[in-house]
Amino acid sequence: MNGKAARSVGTIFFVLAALGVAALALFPLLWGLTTSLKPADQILAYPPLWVPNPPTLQSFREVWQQSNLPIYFRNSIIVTSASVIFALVLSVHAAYGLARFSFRGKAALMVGLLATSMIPGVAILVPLYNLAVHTGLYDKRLGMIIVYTAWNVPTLVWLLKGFFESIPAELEEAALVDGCSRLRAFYLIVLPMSRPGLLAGSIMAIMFVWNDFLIGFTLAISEQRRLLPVGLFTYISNYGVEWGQLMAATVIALLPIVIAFFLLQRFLVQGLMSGAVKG
Amino acid sequence: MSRLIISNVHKNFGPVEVIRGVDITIEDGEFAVLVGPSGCGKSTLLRMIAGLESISSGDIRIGERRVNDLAPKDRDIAMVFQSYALYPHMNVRANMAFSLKLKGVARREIEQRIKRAADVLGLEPLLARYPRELSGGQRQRVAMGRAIVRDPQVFLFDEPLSNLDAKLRVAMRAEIKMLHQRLRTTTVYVTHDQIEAMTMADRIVVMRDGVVEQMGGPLELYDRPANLFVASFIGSPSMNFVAGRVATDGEPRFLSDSGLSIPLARLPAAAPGRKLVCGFRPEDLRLGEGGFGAEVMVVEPTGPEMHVVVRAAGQELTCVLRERRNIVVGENLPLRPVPESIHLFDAETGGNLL
Amino acid sequence: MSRLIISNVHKNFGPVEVIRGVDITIEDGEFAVLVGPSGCGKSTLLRMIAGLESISSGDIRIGERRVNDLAPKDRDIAMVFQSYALYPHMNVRANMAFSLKLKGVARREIEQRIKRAADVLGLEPLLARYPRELSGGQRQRVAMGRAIVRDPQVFLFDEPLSNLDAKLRVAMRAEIKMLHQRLRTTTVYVTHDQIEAMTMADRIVVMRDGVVEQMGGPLELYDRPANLFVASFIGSPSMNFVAGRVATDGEPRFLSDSGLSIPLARLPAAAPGRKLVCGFRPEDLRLGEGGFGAEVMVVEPTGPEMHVVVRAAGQELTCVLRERRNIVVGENLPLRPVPESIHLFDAETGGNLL
Amino acid sequence: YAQTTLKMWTFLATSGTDPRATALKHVADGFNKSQKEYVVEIESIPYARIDNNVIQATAAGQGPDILNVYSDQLALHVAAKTIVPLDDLLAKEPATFLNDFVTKLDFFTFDGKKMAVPWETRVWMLWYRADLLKNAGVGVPKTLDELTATGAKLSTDQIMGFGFGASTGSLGAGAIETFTPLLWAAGGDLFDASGKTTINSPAGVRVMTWIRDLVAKKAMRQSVISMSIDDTMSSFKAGTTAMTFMGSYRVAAGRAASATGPNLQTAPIPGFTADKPSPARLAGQTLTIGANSKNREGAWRFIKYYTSTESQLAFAAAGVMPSRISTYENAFFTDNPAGQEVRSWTAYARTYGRIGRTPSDFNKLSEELAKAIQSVLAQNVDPKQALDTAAAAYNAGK
Amino acid sequence: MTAMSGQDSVAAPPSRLAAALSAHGLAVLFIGPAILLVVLVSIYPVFDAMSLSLYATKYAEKAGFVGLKNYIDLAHNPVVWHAGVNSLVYTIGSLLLVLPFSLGVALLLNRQSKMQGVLRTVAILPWVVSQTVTALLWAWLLNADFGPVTYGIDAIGGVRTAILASPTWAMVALVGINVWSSYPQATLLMLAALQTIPRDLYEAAYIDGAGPITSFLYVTIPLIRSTLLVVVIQLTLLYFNMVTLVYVFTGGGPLASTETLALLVLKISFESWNLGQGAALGLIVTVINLVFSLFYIRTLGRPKG
Ligand SMILES: Nc1ncnc2c1ncn2[C@@H]1O[C@H](COP(=O)(O)OP(=O)(O)OP(=O)(O)O)[C@@H](O)[C@H]1O
Ligand SMILES: Nc1ncnc2c1ncn2[C@@H]1O[C@H](COP(=O)(O)OP(=O)(O)OP(=O)(O)O)[C@@H](O)[C@H]1O
Ligand SMILES: [Mg+2]
Ligand SMILES: [Mg+2]
Repeated sequence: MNGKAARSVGTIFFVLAALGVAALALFPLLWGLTTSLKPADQILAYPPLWVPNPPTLQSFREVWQQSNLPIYFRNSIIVTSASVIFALVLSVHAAYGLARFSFRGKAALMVGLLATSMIPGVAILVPLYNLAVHTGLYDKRLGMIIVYTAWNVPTLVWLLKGFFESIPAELEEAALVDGCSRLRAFYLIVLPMSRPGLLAGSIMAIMFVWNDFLIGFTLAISEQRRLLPVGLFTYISNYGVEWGQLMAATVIALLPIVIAFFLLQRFLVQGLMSGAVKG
Repeated sequence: MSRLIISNVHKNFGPVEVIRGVDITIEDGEFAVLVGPSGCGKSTLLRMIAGLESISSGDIRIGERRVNDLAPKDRDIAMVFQSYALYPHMNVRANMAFSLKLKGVARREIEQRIKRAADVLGLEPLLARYPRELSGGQRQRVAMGRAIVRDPQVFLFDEPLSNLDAKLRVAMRAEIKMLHQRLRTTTVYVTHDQIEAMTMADRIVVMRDGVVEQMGGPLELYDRPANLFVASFIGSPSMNFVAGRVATDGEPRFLSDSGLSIPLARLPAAAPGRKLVCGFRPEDLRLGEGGFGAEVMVVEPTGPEMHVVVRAAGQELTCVLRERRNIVVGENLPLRPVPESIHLFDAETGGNLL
Repeated sequence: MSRLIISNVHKNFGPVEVIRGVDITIEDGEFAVLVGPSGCGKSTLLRMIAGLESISSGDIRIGERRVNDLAPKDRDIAMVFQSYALYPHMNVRANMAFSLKLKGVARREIEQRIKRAADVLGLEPLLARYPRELSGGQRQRVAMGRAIVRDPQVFLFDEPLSNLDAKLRVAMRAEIKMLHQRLRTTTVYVTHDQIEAMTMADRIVVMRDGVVEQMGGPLELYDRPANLFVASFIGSPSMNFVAGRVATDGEPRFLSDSGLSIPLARLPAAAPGRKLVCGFRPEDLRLGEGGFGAEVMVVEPTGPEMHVVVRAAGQELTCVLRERRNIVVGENLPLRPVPESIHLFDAETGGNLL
Repeated sequence: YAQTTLKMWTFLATSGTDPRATALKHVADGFNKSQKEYVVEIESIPYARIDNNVIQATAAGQGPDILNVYSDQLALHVAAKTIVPLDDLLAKEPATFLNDFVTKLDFFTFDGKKMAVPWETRVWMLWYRADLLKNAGVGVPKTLDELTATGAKLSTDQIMGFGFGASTGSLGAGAIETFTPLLWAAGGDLFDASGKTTINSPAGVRVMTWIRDLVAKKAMRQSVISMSIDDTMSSFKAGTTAMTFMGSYRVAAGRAASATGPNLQTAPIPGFTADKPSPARLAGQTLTIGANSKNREGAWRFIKYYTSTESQLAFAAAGVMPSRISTYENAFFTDNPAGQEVRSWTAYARTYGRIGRTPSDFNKLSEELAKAIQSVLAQNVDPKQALDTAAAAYNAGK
Repeated sequence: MTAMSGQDSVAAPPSRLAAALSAHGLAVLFIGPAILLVVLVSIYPVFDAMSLSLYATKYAEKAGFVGLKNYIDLAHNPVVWHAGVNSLVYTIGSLLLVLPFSLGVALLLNRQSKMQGVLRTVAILPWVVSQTVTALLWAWLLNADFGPVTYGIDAIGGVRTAILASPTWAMVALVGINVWSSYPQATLLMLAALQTIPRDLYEAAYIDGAGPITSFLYVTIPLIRSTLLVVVIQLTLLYFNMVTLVYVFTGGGPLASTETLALLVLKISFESWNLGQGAALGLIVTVINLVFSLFYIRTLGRPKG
């Protein structure tokens, strides 16, 4: 097979694989989406209706206008952004410290850090709850922010450390010679070059907080402090699941993340490090 | 005042000692060229001066300050890295502007300095490009530009022109010299290019295996190498060496072990009986009678000259001829080293005896 | 058979055309050297031959095969990258063994070949090191080693010796030549080193801005440059150029606009009245009467020779003197270009008229 | 002047489209307007999580004043000490209040102490699709055998004649809620006096055998073992389940937002004989006072307001079965068809109503029972053996 | 290139104390706050859980020290062992599917293409859906009675499937939806790691005769190794500790075939209200996690380059 043929076979394979992945990823979500657009009596129709007839925004109106979803939404945005920013700030520095300095006990520290995230969340809900109550952080956004921050730090540190290590030290050295302090060299050179890692790490942290149920549920009780995933339970009621509203709420919860990701993913560029050093 | 004093500096990488006691003083405003075989520790020394590599023992002073523990940024040094180390996320302009921005130099001033440097380096059309979109030589010029936009206390250049074509290199050499004449900044310059070393240096430092073998003016090194190593290292093609002894009959003549007889201009003091090495440069091996016959092995015309490898009494010698003569392989040439240019070295210590 | 035929090849990077119609045929077993100013497209051309860069238009053939669409691995090419591109996660030995392993060469055979290459390159003590623990020159040697352990159809070398010291470079040059003599592998070799180009090449290809300016044997290029550009690019220091016209009185003489009168050996056919450029190499500008007087501006001794920049009739000229004469700046020297070595170029087209 | 805040925790939302939310809001607002001493604040906590939250919060001294507890979970709260007896407060109430409940207050008595007051009644009934039954030309089954036969007749490729949730999801509620009335009908009970379970009694085996035969006779599919009670609800709404046992409280939701709509009809759960239906399993949401409450008086006032006729009517309009007998005298229950239906449920409840004791580890029994049903349906385990296993697992450590 | 490593400053003579201090000072300044927060927030509850595991508990309160009784009871409980096996099947099965799949998708998304932005966003979508919704949605889709997928299979193939009613298939489905919902996480991290590989290394590999597969094995894999390590550890922890998805999707059934250890922790703690035993089981899961992680660090974590 010659190269051109190979390349076009490659392209066909790529397109097919891409379509396959897209179909797999989308299929259940499309079902959710059509559900959210269906009039109430078509939602559970059998045989299943794949296209709402006619589509209606009724469910969206119900969850956005008649429920507390906007409050949950706001809380989730606040808690997610604050805790992700804090976690990033902390772990970026810690990861850099661990990547560039060597000291005794570093390996143990790394494992220890990781070990804190090994205990199943359900096993420490009660201690966490008590801790929050005793510190007066119960039912406060700050309490949730702190815990989410702390829970995100270990994996972020591990992840970012790897990315920092892959950046040639010479680039940092060049910055030092150019008049940067260690700190500035880190901020101006290392961080911008770790963009893919930072981005992946942030998205990971965002997803974790945005979708987590356990902490949001354990550390807050009032509706004014409730986060989206907990709020979604409103639609899984004692009277059965409110599919239309649940799906509408889910779609609403999806949107900011999807938009943010779509805008940010262009920073995942290839060959970021190309041309930097010889050798 | 930015005299650079390196005293008894050592450097270990784990168990390997790569700098083994270096003592150099480079005067304020001096242009010192550092040469030595690949892997001898030149870059490491530069990096220690810049503060990028810790000093295992010894002291480095810039001006009156001991800088061992000073952060690189406080040393006010500009450096061209052997590996360029360009910031891949910045375009050429930003790469060059970076240090100036950090210093808080005014915008207009930055623009001007970049323009001037880009001009000199032929980088104007490339200012908006990113390093990955440049050719090797262009990258090297950016690395150069990043240093020369600055006005530091010390310039460190680590093979800054190695990837440029000869013409550009000649031009750059002139530019660097002019820059140095203008700023009179203490400079340490690593190069493998003999002509660069000879023409640019106020003083050349020859290193081998982490120690300094000789320091001195270019011609001093060329004409009076302190030892076999320097003699063989400076000058290209290398000096020819023949092992043997001086004639015992009192006549100023060198008799090689292989049987060559080479007339000398004079006899060294403690020579008779000792095992010696006689050295003469390829361009000092002239066509002409009175010497020895040699069979031509290889002829390499370089344009202005010809490098001819010959074999005389089983020994390979190189001579550089400027004459465009038709020399064919296998031919027998009468050759004679210029007696005044012959060096004699102690075979054991390598020391120059003349 | 591995003749390399490049026909009418173009390459665009976005809107920029960097290779603009290159036609070269390199015969089976030929050693071709590619030279040209920094950024002229040498690396790009090599990368297209290797299959690393797509070909915007045109054809490349290796042997009888059109390889445009062939994957690099199927072209059986060994290449030394200008940027080395060493595998950071493999030590020196593994870096060199990689291609052989992929080919399924027997373990013992691999060991042997690595040993041989390491020997040649002086890398034996470093075989267990990782690239980041090597000096610049050592890395370059590893890059070289990775290529020469193989036995490919075509060798591509992109400035493989640029970071080595002069002595090692001479040795490596000889090794590469020997390798080539042994294997007779078609080779394309990029270098900025004039002596490398002159001494290694069967044929030199001079490129500028993505086009080939001249192809030919080393001395052919040196002695009969096709145009002003080649004349100025080949040879270092560069050829001297003086603008003017030939004398109208029929005497073979060149009269520069600035007022110099330069005797010629003969008159070109279509010369009279035309604007011309007269060129002579620095080593062809000899001390001696019958020419013109010139004031010495700069004297640069390089060891074997002296580069002297003089000014004659307001024009800067360089001459290379082999004599160790004491020349001082400001002195007036009588200079005379060797008439037989003078080139005349059309001032407009740049073409060589002689 | 300072008002005292009363915290109430309930599973009901205070916003959204659920009519009960509107009713709750109406009640709370009404209370806050009716007097000046107290302001009630409502936290609604998702249904599946409220009990855990209360237990945890109470242990940390954070519990609410007023607490909505589902009657099946009362024992749990008593054991976890999240609620305190109401006897002192009830003692001050007249008999007309104390005897006015469809489900007698005795049912909310633990260790002789009255722990809660119901504000709602629910009863389990047979749900059926009137249209399907009509098409098949069959009537509403009066015995369990009839139910099996009807189910088999209604079963098609798409439709399951009878179904119930037999998975362990939703705390295994589907299984235990279906099993209990039948067990009673067969003369058995869930527990003996010592608190050990007796589901493996002959009565239990009879019920389990009946369940097994549902599948054997093609009235039900084996796949029910993967369905929770909510799945059964969805399935009924989708029209793929023709009959099930389901609580009265879900009827409104079952009719709304569903393809089935008004074809959802209810009837008493058949018994083994035609003369009487199975006992009606009663349960309901109750109100009680949290262990950490510092405002028992205020809390009690709100509970009374919440169970007043006016409040009950507000809930009744939202499809809730009121807990107080006197409420049913209102015209709504005689003139309005919706009210009449609710009243008909009360009749079944009052005649055949029975409340099962639900000990604090009731969840565990539900789960073991669900597993037993699964093993019978999926692995052909003998009903007796399956129930023995479940009983042994539950009784271990008692 | 290993300039500035603190190693040198550790061995530094006193004269260089200042430099050593400042290097270490910076290290402490960088690493300290993160460690402090983690210790404050994560370590305390872990110790609390440890102490809890040594007590009998009555609902949310301790009811007396019992030593290792909770652990012993767990060890004698066949349900726990069964759940342990389920956990292993679930975790390892998911890992075996997710790793190659997510890496494949990452490679797909690393290709230059105009649609890349959209494709990446689509590929990441499953991750954005909360576990609760994921489980509900899939349970609906696969429901044997009214699920659209079931209907589709019935309509096309004429067979009525009841995936979740079969112990084996329920586990398969659980692993499947777990893969569906968690592969984007791995993909994203791998994608980011792929971007840091300089292109010229691939070029060198091509020249050395490597095809797509060999260059993947010898260049890509070693160079994204540290990210792979993080991904594998992260996923293992995620799967071993996964509660919500399992709880909502199958509730552990049918016949306890999908009841994992973490789910059991939840059930013991909050359904049976035996917090002490729940904490003990939680710590056992932690130890298993630790063992797995150390194993990974051993095998993957020592990069040679
Ligand atoms: N990705 C790119 N985008 C735009 N221009 C590029 C890109 N890569 C290379 N170029 C340009 O193409 C031209 C040829 O580059 P090439 O690397 O072939 O030069 P070269 O002859 O090898 O130079 P040198 O001797 O400096 O290595 C240069 O001017 C360079 O700036
Ligand atoms: N991290 C390291 N670990 C061990 N040895 C090292 C390390 N870095 C450098 N070296 C060794 O130190 C010696 C000096 O290296 P250096 O880079 O200073 O050489 P150099 O003189 O600049 O050579 P070149 O001309 O090849 O650039 C070399 O032999 C090199 O192998
Ligand atoms: Mg170096
Ligand atoms: Mg190049």
